[in-house]
Amino acid sequence: MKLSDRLKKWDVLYFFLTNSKFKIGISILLFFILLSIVGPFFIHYKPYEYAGVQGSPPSLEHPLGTNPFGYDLYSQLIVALDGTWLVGLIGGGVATIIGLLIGFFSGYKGGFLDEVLMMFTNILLVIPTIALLVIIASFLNSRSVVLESLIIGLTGWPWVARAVRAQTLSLKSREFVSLSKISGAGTLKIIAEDIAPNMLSYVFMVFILQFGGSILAIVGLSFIGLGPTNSVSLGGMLQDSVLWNALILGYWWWMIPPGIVITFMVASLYFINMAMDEAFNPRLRST
Amino acid sequence: MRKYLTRKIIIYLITFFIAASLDWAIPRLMPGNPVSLIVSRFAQASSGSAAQASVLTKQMFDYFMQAFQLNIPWWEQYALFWRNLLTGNLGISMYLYPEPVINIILSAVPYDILFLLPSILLSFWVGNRIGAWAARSKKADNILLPTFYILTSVPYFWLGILLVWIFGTLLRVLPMSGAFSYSMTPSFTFAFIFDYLKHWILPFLSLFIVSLGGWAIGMRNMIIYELESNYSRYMGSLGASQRLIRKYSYRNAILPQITGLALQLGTIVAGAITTEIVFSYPGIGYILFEGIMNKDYPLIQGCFLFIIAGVLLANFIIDILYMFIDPRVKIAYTEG
Amino acid sequence: MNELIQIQNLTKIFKSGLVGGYFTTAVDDISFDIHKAEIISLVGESGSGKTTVGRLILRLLKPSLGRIIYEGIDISTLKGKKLKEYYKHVQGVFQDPFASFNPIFKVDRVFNLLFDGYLKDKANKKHELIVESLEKVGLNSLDILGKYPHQMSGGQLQRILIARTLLLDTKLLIADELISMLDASTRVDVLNILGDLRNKEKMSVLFITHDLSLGYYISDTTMIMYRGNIVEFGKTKLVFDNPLHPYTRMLLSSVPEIGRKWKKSELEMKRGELPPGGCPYFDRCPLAMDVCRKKPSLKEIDQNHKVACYAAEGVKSNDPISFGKSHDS
Amino acid sequence: MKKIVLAAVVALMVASVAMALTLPRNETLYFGGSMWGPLTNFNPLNPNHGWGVDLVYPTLFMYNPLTNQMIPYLAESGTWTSNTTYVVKLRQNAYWTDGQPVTAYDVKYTFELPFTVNQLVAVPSLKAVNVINDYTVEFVFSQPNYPNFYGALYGSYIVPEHIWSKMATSDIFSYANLTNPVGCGPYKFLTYNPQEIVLERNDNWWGNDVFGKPAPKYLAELAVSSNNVALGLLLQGQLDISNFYLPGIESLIKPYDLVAWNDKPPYMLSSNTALLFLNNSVAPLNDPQFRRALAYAIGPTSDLTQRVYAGQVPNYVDPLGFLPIESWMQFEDKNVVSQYGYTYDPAKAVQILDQLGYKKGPDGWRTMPNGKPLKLSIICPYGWTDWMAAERIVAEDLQKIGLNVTADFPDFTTYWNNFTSGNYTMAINNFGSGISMTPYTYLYWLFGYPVEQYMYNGNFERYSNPEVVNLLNKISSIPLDDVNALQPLYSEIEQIFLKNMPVIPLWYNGMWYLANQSVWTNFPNAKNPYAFPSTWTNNAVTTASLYLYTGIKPAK
Repeated sequence: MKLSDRLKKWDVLYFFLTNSKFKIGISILLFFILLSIVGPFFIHYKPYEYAGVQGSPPSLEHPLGTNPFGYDLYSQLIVALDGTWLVGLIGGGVATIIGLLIGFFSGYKGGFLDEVLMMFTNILLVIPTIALLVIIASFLNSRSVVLESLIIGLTGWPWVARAVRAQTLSLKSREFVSLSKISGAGTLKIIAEDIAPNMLSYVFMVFILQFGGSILAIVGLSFIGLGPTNSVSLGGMLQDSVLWNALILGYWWWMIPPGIVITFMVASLYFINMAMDEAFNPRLRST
Repeated sequence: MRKYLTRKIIIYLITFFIAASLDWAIPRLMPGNPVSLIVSRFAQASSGSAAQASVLTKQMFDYFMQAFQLNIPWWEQYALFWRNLLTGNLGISMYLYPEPVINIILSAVPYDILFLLPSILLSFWVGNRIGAWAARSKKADNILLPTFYILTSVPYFWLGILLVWIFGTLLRVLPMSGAFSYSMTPSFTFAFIFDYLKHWILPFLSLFIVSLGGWAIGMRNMIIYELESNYSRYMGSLGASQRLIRKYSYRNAILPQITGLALQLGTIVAGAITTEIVFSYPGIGYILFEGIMNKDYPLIQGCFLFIIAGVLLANFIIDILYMFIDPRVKIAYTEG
Repeated sequence: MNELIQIQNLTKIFKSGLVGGYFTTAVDDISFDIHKAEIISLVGESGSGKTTVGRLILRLLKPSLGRIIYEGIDISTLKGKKLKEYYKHVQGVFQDPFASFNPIFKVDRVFNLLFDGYLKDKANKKHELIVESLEKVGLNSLDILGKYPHQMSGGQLQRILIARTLLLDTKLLIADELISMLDASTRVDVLNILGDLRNKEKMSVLFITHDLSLGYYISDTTMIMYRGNIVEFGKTKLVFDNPLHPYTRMLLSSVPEIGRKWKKSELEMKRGELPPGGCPYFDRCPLAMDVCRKKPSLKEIDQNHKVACYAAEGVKSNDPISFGKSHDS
Repeated sequence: MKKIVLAAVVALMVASVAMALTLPRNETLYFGGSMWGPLTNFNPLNPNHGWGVDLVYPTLFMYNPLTNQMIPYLAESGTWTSNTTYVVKLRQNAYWTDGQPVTAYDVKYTFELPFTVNQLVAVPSLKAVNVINDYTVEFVFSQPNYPNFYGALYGSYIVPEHIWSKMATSDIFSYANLTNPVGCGPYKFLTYNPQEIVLERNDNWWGNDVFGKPAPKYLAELAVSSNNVALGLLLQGQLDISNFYLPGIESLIKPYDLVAWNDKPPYMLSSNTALLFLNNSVAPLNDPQFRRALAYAIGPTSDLTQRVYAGQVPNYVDPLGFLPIESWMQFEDKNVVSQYGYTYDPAKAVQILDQLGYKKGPDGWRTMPNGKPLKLSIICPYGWTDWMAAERIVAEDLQKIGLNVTADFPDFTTYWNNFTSGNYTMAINNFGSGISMTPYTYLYWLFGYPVEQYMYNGNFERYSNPEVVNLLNKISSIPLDDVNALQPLYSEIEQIFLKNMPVIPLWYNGMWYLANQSVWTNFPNAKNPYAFPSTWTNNAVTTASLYLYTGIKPAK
């Protein structure tokens, strides 16, 4: 038992280490993590501090140039990066936890409770996130990253709940669960070995997807003017650059880097998710 | 079967009822009175003819309280909301006063149908085709899958603006904004249709490219699961050709994809807000954006209601279709 | 007393739905016994409730009404150790071999579970025992152990599951559509294994199938289910030589070739409304009579041959109810 | 799939009743900058009306801010026949497009509509509007409020009585007026769609002989809400005149041969003043000395405009916030300004604060004299990028003198709620400081309204000084051209303003204007200032925009 367990772990680990999608994904992700750890040491300005020159292209002094207001874009990007992790963690985390609880409960208990929870889920699914943000915006003088992430999480869980519920339903009635039952395995053992591992990897993948999704969501909200108002964010940088006609005026260094960072950050998460999918569902592996 | 239908209809009606009630409640949860905004907007607009006494502003305030029926108790407002809703009346826009919200939405709908629907359906169709291809070709899979993942990670509007910049500003081969040339008025002529299509390409592409990836990935995974599934093995053991097995697995894999499509319709409308803003495309997303920017609650409410109804309807249709397409559902509901 | 297990008035009702919820009776008041060293075929089309019967005996579902008596005890009262003891004797092999294995574990796990649960004392001989049982079902342990389920064929997996039951002191095996997912060449092998088990190990088998011909090939007793009811029950030879129930007759006259689907016309020939509380086969029966509006009970016609049909009992009524169109099976 | 698309296209085409029309490029003037959403009404009496009503419904007079002149439009002349009576003679050759003459009855009808219907002409002291004959109308006052009345003369569109009086008064305000509006202006309402409004020249216009014939056969106002799209269209020559605020444009004027008002900084005319509103009802902003300290820290000249507007607007602002136009500047008392004014002088600001006892606490920020912490915040609406940048600079200025000031960016609604209810400490706003015939409008907006719980129209800083209100009332009762009588009153208000600094002027917002010369030329500019360069339909300034359309010429 122990031996096979170890073998199994080793097998998955081995798979990860040799999987090119995983390698690419984790490298990009690590690069961004490293950037947000090391990056602050090279910041010489506050995000909204006048850096002396306006609209200068990337140089040694300003690695990503400055925008026409004279803000150092490297400083903005690095600070925005921290906020972006936060959005992913909180937004993805909250959505995953709520979705997991509701989905698992709904799927496991079934019946009346299932119907009620699923109707609730569907209602939330059709009410756009923007609605909540519009209300909250009208109550507050400013919107923080944390608040926005919470809202994204609180409105993002229906997808997770539906997915987890489906997964629970299918796991619950899976024949290997029945087989474990008639093999005399206890409920705990079944949950620990048959349900949880088959679900955990899935839940973790859902989390990764929600992490990426939250980042994209806040970028989209920023663009329509509903982003965080009291700190610099990647979406906010994009919105500023769009409002200021950055591309037409030739300030490509204002508009391109935040977009690339968002794209590759989210893509790296998807890559890791894809690799995990293959690792935990050996059927997807290439033979 | 009829039981199934009745049940579904009842569930959908309840969902709609609750969602619409929430939609009604949302603007009323806001602090402050929306009418004060419109009054102040009007006061500003007329300030050119010099100052007004605040007495007159109060008259204006009362006028609008009455016009938007905010001067009656909330339960009457709520009852009125439903009565109006059932007669297709969504109230009057504040920002675009005195235009009824339903008219504003209806004037935007054709553009959405003509722009969003082809984008959604084409990306769905092409994405599924490519996904199916990736599922059977290892080589294609290795190139396509990472590409799709990168594509789904691109923010819609960022891609849109890059496209505008490249094709509209630098190369000048395609128009940058609008649903048709400003020199045209909509008409059923060849010149107009051609013009319309030219304007359609960039917004279409920016939406198409980003959503394509998602469908392709979904399809690819579904097919691989299906190909490895029991009945595929069974068919294989019975000597069915690979082509036939693939055909069947495609057919099975498309079902969850269709569910996804229905569920996504609403989010796509919301997602298209950014695309429509980038291209100044006069659809519902654009209207909704204007509503949000100007805090036009009746308009926002109307757009949401439209989206809610649309999503529920799409889901309902899919549910019904399922009943006919997928025997598993039929059995599940006839057998329990 | 050579009854191994007694099924008494077993009923299972599924309910579903919040709004306009409805009930479905999957198993409707059935009773039968399974004897020692007996292979009993439970034949029915999909939706007849046959799988539910199997799952009820395996206690994976709880009956709505009725009892299942094993060694004089109602199994629904079993808990903990007692239940474990029950599973030591009553085992199952499921329809879908691929789904029966937890995909994240190697196939060895199905054996490990048994050694953890039942065979702790034999842990030292674990490997030999596994190899031995695998050989009994015609498998080479070298091809099997240490592999993942997805690396195996359905036939291999299904045999592993049978081998697994051999490690235990299995007295009753519930084999649910055991071979429906196997390719044709493996089928006979697996069926023969079942026969061997009965003969050598004195094991009883409840062989659940939709395929009449398979039932005939292997079983001592045949039981035909239709819409949750047993419509005919008896020694296999009797049932096949002298089918009494019109449904059985219809099945026999159209014994499908392997893998061939029943034609729609055979399955869905509706000839009228199904009366509530009436014979479940009423709407499709060419012999339907007025009296059939009340459900017939299972009656012994010959020795070891029971049927639930007034016509077969010889009850005479007026002319068969005419549905306007003659039935031609 | 294709069939569905095709069917949908067909459905749209069939559904659209609009005729096939293609505007010839060389006869059409495209412009944008005042319409962001689809057109929903063309009702000149509704302040929320679509663009272009001024070209279909002329006013009695036009006002040209460049020359500070009232120009007779529908009127032929207007004279005060007594202190309380103003007589307007109408042009006798003016006709509505349905052939009816424009008469005194139309003027009477328009001016007598109740306020809820027609806010534009509301002149509280107007007693009666009398028709003397078909072409002569008389306005009788108890005591004329000159600025208000002149505003109404050039700001109110005359509507045809014979058509509008058929409606119930209560329906008039919400009337959409989108089907064949009958006007008497140089253009006719032609068509509209969600993207634009199109007007067509009235070739038989009665005013062709008087004002000249407008050059473009069609005027098309585009509804574009994002300025990057507007900029793209302008650079490609698809937009002839832009009244959008286009940031960063200064670098593109020369390479693209665009016309701005000036060909060197400041490129734009000044159009209104953005001010820092200090909430006079909360401590320590209720202290005039404290407010003056803030004025010294910010100053009338700073690098704010350079850093935000990069040369598009002047790099200074008048200490009183008066616009640099003759009608206003003639009343600025240079002596008062030099005696009581302020300069950019942070050292002086520090000195005042030290004197007042706002000492620095342990965290480096100044505290209240009683030792309590002092926290201030500035608000402007989120997403107004240039304002946000300016606000950050102002906050920096104040932080430099040791004040704990944060720059906050609430949503517009929240901003407006807080601003009007007095629930703020400092805020940026410019809504009522636009160009007019007299600085009275600006000063009345700032100080004229009594302080109430909610302030919707002005005095957002909640400054209570009966003396100023009294002075403003006096000013309003003196004819605009009586400079000698007006000047002492203005000097007095200016002195109170500078001594108290209830608000601090920040910068001049521009009259955003750029033109592309590829299809049309001879656009007005500083060297050829024949028209105010605005296509905005704003009652205050654009009635004289007629000259813009008559002055431009086809490029070839």
